[in-house]
Amino acid sequence: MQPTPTTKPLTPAAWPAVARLLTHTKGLGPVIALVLLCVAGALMNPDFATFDNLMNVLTRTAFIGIIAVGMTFVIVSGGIDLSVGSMAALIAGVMIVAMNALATGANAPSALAIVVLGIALALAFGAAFGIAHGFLVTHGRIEPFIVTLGTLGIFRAVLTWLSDGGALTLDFNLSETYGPVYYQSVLGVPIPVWVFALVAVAGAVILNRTPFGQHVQAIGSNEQVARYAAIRVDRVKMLTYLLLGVCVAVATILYVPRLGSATPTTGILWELEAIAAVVVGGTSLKGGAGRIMGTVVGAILLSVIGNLLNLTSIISVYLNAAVQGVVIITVAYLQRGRR
Amino acid sequence: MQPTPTTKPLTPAAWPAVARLLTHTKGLGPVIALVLLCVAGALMNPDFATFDNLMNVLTRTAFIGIIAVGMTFVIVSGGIDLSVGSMAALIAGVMIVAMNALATGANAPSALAIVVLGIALALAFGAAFGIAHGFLVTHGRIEPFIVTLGTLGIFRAVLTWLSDGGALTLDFNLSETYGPVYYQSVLGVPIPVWVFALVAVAGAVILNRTPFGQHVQAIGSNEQVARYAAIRVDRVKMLTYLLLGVCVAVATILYVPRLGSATPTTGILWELEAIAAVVVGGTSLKGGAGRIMGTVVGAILLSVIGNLLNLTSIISVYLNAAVQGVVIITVAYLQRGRR
Amino acid sequence: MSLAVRFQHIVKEFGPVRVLHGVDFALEPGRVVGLLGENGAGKSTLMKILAGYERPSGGQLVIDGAERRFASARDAEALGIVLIHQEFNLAEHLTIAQNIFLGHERTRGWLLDRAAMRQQASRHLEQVGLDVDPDTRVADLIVAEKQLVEIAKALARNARLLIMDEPTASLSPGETAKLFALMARLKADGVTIVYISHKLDEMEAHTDEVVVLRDGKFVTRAATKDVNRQRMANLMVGRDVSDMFQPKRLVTADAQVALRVAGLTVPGWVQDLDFDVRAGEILGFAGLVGAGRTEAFEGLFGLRPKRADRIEVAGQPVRIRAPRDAMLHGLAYLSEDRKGKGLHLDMTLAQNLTMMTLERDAHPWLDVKGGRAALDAAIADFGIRLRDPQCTARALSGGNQQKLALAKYLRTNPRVIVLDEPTRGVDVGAKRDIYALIHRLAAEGRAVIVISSELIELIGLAHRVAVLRGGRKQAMLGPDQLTEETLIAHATDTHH
Amino acid sequence: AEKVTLGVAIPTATHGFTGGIVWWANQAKKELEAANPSLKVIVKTAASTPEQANQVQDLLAVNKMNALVILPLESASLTQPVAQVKNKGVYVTVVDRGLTNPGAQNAYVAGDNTAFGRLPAEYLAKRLNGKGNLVVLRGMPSTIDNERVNAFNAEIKKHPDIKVLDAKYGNWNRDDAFKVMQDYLTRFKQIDAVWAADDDMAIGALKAIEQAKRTDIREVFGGAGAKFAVKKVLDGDKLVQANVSYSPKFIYDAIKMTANARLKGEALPARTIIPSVLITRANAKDFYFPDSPY
Ligand SMILES: Nc1ncnc2c1ncn2[C@@H]1O[C@H](COP(=O)(O)OP(=O)(O)OP(=O)(O)O)[C@@H](O)[C@H]1O
Ligand SMILES: Nc1ncnc2c1ncn2[C@@H]1O[C@H](COP(=O)(O)OP(=O)(O)OP(=O)(O)O)[C@@H](O)[C@H]1O
Ligand SMILES: [Mg+2]
Ligand SMILES: [Mg+2]
Repeated sequence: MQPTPTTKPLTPAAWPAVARLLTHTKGLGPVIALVLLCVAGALMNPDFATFDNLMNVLTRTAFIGIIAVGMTFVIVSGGIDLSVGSMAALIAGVMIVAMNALATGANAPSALAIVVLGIALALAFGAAFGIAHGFLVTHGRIEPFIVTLGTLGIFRAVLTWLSDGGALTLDFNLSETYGPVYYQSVLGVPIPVWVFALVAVAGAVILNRTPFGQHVQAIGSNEQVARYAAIRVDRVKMLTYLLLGVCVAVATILYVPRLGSATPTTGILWELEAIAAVVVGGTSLKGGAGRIMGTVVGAILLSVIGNLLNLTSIISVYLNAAVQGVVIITVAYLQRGRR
Repeated sequence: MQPTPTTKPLTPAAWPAVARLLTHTKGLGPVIALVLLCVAGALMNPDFATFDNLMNVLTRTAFIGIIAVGMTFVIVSGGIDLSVGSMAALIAGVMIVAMNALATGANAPSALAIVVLGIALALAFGAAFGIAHGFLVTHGRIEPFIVTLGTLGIFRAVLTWLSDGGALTLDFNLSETYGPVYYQSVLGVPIPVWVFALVAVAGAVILNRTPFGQHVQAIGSNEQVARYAAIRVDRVKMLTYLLLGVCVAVATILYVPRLGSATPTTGILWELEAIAAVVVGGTSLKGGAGRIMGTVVGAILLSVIGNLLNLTSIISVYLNAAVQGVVIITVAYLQRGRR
Repeated sequence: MSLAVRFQHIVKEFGPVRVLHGVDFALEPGRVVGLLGENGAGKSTLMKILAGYERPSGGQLVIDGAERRFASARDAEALGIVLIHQEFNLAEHLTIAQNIFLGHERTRGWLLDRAAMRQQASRHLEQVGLDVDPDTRVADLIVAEKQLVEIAKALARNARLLIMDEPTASLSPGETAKLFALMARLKADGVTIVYISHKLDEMEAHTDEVVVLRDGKFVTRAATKDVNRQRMANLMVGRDVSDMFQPKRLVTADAQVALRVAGLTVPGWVQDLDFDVRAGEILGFAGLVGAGRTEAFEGLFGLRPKRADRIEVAGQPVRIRAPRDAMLHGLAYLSEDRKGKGLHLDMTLAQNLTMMTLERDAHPWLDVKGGRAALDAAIADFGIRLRDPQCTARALSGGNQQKLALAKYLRTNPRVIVLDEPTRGVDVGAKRDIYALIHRLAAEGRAVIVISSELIELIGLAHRVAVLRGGRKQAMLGPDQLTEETLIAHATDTHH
Repeated sequence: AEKVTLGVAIPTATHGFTGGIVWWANQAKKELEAANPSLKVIVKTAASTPEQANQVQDLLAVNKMNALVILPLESASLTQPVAQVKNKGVYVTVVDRGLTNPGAQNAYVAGDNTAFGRLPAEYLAKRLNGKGNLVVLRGMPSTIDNERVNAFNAEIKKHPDIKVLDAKYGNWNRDDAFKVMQDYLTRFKQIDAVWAADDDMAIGALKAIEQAKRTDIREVFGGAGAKFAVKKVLDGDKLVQANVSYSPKFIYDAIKMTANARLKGEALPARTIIPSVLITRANAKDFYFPDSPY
């Protein structure tokens, strides 16, 4: 009854190994750039290569990195999200307002309970914003660029309004309880780095090892073919935005204990950084294929550039942005062979 | 690949006429939105509907509008340019520095000659930057998003460095000579509006009535097909970036006499405004087809929103950006039938 | 004014893969030469070299006695060599007129002479028998119309040597007849024509001689009058191909009705279509291009808006709102447009093959090994010919893509399978394999629906054939009524 | 003496005022390093709060600074990161925007944001004889902007006949100020004075007024004492007759004070407020620095 044939496979023994090797070298552009940069860094300033500095860099990469992992899904499926920075800011604002409100009640819950509630709230908001994007893109049939350009303004405006144009600051006691989420280390490695690693591995597994991930790639590659192959295109797209929303929430959960506040400038231009990390990592903006590990390397690469510029003072401070621009273009040039 | 249309009239005689009518109404989304907005504006504040206010709005639209016309070509051809804002700022800076330098020499040329030289210099720089982008995109085979993200940083950094982080200000005498380019009216209509109209008409003619325009559309629609049709794809792409560079220069030439200065914040986020104007005007970011007149309407629409928000105080100032976001999404929704 | 062409030891390699192994033969001027070969034999590649779209890796192209190296198609066109591509080569956003003149725009001064282009485009459209406004966007055309636009585009180039790469694969008999009339006129004007097709009856009727390629090598040439269809098929495949169709198995009267559709309406396309198909039965759908067969099934599967009074699968009423509902009910629909709708050309073969069954086979992670094994099995079972199993679907020749698409849809183990033009662009050997497969599917107790424009195919395969015209069912013909004449009569409404 | 590595963390130059900050910081670095071989000054500019937090971290981890002068982009957000480095023994001088937890800083040097808002209000009230229509251009949504505007409003409230017609954001930006002012001019037929809350915005407002050829406006009050604005006051401009000092030079003072104190191993006073002063034609020349970019 099973129509799928089960004849013996033609096993030309050699090809999988060679092919696998090729697949792996393709992605090496950004890795090579990163290694070169690190070597240069270590030569310019021996302190660059210390474990502490490494951890500092990884910790600060965590925010953008986590968002970029979610962004990879959206971009691979053929979408884009410009709103992540303001979304993060608004989630941070909402979290702080809610947690402060809980803490001031007459019989307020314990600080720990409040922090847990705040985290849950952040995740819920991230998911809700993601679903809203997905809904407008799929059912509203509006270009993702426009939808998220619109919500970029909306999220930030609502935050500005919430904060009356100033800063929202987390209650001091809560800060004490919540702080360790950012500042604590486990086995010598800061918690944000663990979370980042976890999100990256989960992202890679989801993209490459689950049906959902394949469907995301299929939709980005050719939406029509995916539709005919009985893939629930709208649902999958919705899920990519949801996933990104959750990633933004996770990044925000790590961000709030670091700075303990949200202002109308929080998260400005994070979208460009996240998208740059994805694209520098070798994912095409046209969608269809992408590599989470590339994105991770891309995000780290961008951080390392900033770190190196901080560690050295060879160049006029005014020109920092120029150096970053040159490096981004160069890395992209190095891996242009692909496609 | 374009999805096959879902419905199609069956009567052979009737459908071409209907189709043509539809093609014409399709573009009306933004126009209708603009008309509605203007009616609402006039009701809310009678000053809105005055000739002077209209001219103010059109004049300030001119910068973004002119850039957006150039951007339409790049987007239709399947590219993008994120650097236009910093490019404008840098061109303004270079112009001011050069003109001031010329004016201080021992036997300095007449102010008029200096202004003319400055304008020529701006055009030369715009063209050069455009060519650089085109070269990196075509010969470097780097994604336009990345190329222009890189140059965005580079241009702005160089300007900041030129101006020591402060403002570059045009010599007072030159300002006097140059000022009229922005402030003068011809037949009651300010010069920038004339220039904007000219650029828009020229853009529309080039896009729709010349072989070059056809080639731009063909490349955006299907690059392979264009190559097969022996179109010099690289050359055409290069020209779209060149054209955009020149448009940025023209916008800058109108901008400098307005305030007579360039600062590191000049032109920030113009890229998003210009792209939004293009997309709100009905051009898809995927390339292939676009309408210059749509872009013009889109640019005006975005300005009118800002103008209306300034003329009224119904909404908390904090929420201005939210109103803009909602309008952008709504307009996109109104014309989503196309795609 | 005709061109004489000689291929001298033409070699072509794509990366490490050699697809042409030194092809030698000559095209004599003023004749219609049929180019035959299995899928992947290298016909399209050789012709792309001749028309300047690809550069040979070795060997010479001698045209009118002089060796030529074309830098681009423009150079070849300058000599009057024009290729009608097998794959559509049209910019979807542009209009018909814009596409016809793409790269050759007529201008008046700096500006386009749109009136002249529109007018000339109309004339060429008329020549190919396409009655559509030249300002229509190509995206709004159906497959057959696009094919006609491709031909009109070639006509606008004033060819002296015209290469047609499977132009009739998506045309209906009427349009095909017009095309052959056009070919005859061109030949009379002295144009040399190279004609590629897998429809051997066309080869027999409309070529002066045939050239056979096999595995990237020249095999033989012969005057058409000296070879019949059978012989052509054998030359192509290199072995004896006979009995294309197996005897039909009887469908017992008590076999379950696998799918019953009542009152299916697809707005703008199909009205009130009723039919049913039993387990083990092969039901054909005939009709002219535009009859609405494709649309009927796209509607049924939830790919476009539709209404239906009743849909039953194995006796149970079901609702189908999306393709996934159909899949879960054991229905599968393989589109006629395999590049635009059937396969992800930029994904690997294994990814394509397993795309529809990922969720079923995941546990919970993807079964990558299983996917590779499935690919190996499908390669063997469906006779997919390829050089590198790691390649993307784009690198397969058309016929092999079709086999891969079939394998992909069959992995869902459907109860009812709908095949829309399953042998379009497929060589005889592969066609025979596909027919055998269809028989096997029916023998396994599945219901098979075949939509086809090749009447022979329907007559050879189907137990019953439904004929559609203008979106309505015109007739349901039983085994004893299946002749080409009756089918055509019902399809064109000349049956009385 | 002990080697001093002094980190300076300031905002990127994005408008006139921050441009001045960067210039004055580099000025201080040049002068101090020339005078003291055992002193190293490292200037870092940041465009965003997290970036500045990163820089503070890097200055400690890698550059091994033992003193920090910081102009925080945001008070609340940088409190934690600065507290972290202070806990590791770095001497911290905070400039302009105080941290939310004063325990995180050793010394505080600042301009007076309240006076920045109050002085123009007092001046304008007097200039209009307690009666008239005002429009306000605010900066960007931020705590500083709120402080200034609140101080301004509090003072204006004392004059019931002065009406603030509207207050919209000009984002400390000439272009935005130009547009907002244009629209104010369209909307309000009688405007007596403009408080532009920053000299950059004042330029935009002035150009818009000039273009509209309006004569009802008697004063455009900017703020922060940019050199061109002080020049106008000096030259007796018709519309710009006063300003309020809020010089970016305080970063220069803070760096010098901190460096000299650390070289001697001394501490700074906990709070140094550099008062904001009303600048009029009489005292303008004391606030005019033609070499500074601001
Ligand atoms: N761009 C390419 N890259 C790699 N391989 C290619 C490419 N184009 C064609 N091939 C391979 O070259 C061989 C010949 O292909 P070609 O398209 O010429 O076959 P064909 O004879 O036209 O077949 P069909 O009858 O299916 O059209 C095939 O094996 C195909 O996979
Ligand atoms: N009145 C008409 N004017 C122009 N074109 C028409 C008209 N009627 C039908 N057609 C064309 O014929 C096309 C139908 O072909 P389609 O392939 O979609 O149907 P089909 O019945 O499945 O035929 P096939 O499968 O044989 O191609 C229509 O899309 C349409 O463009
Ligand atoms: Mg072929
Ligand atoms: Mg069909």
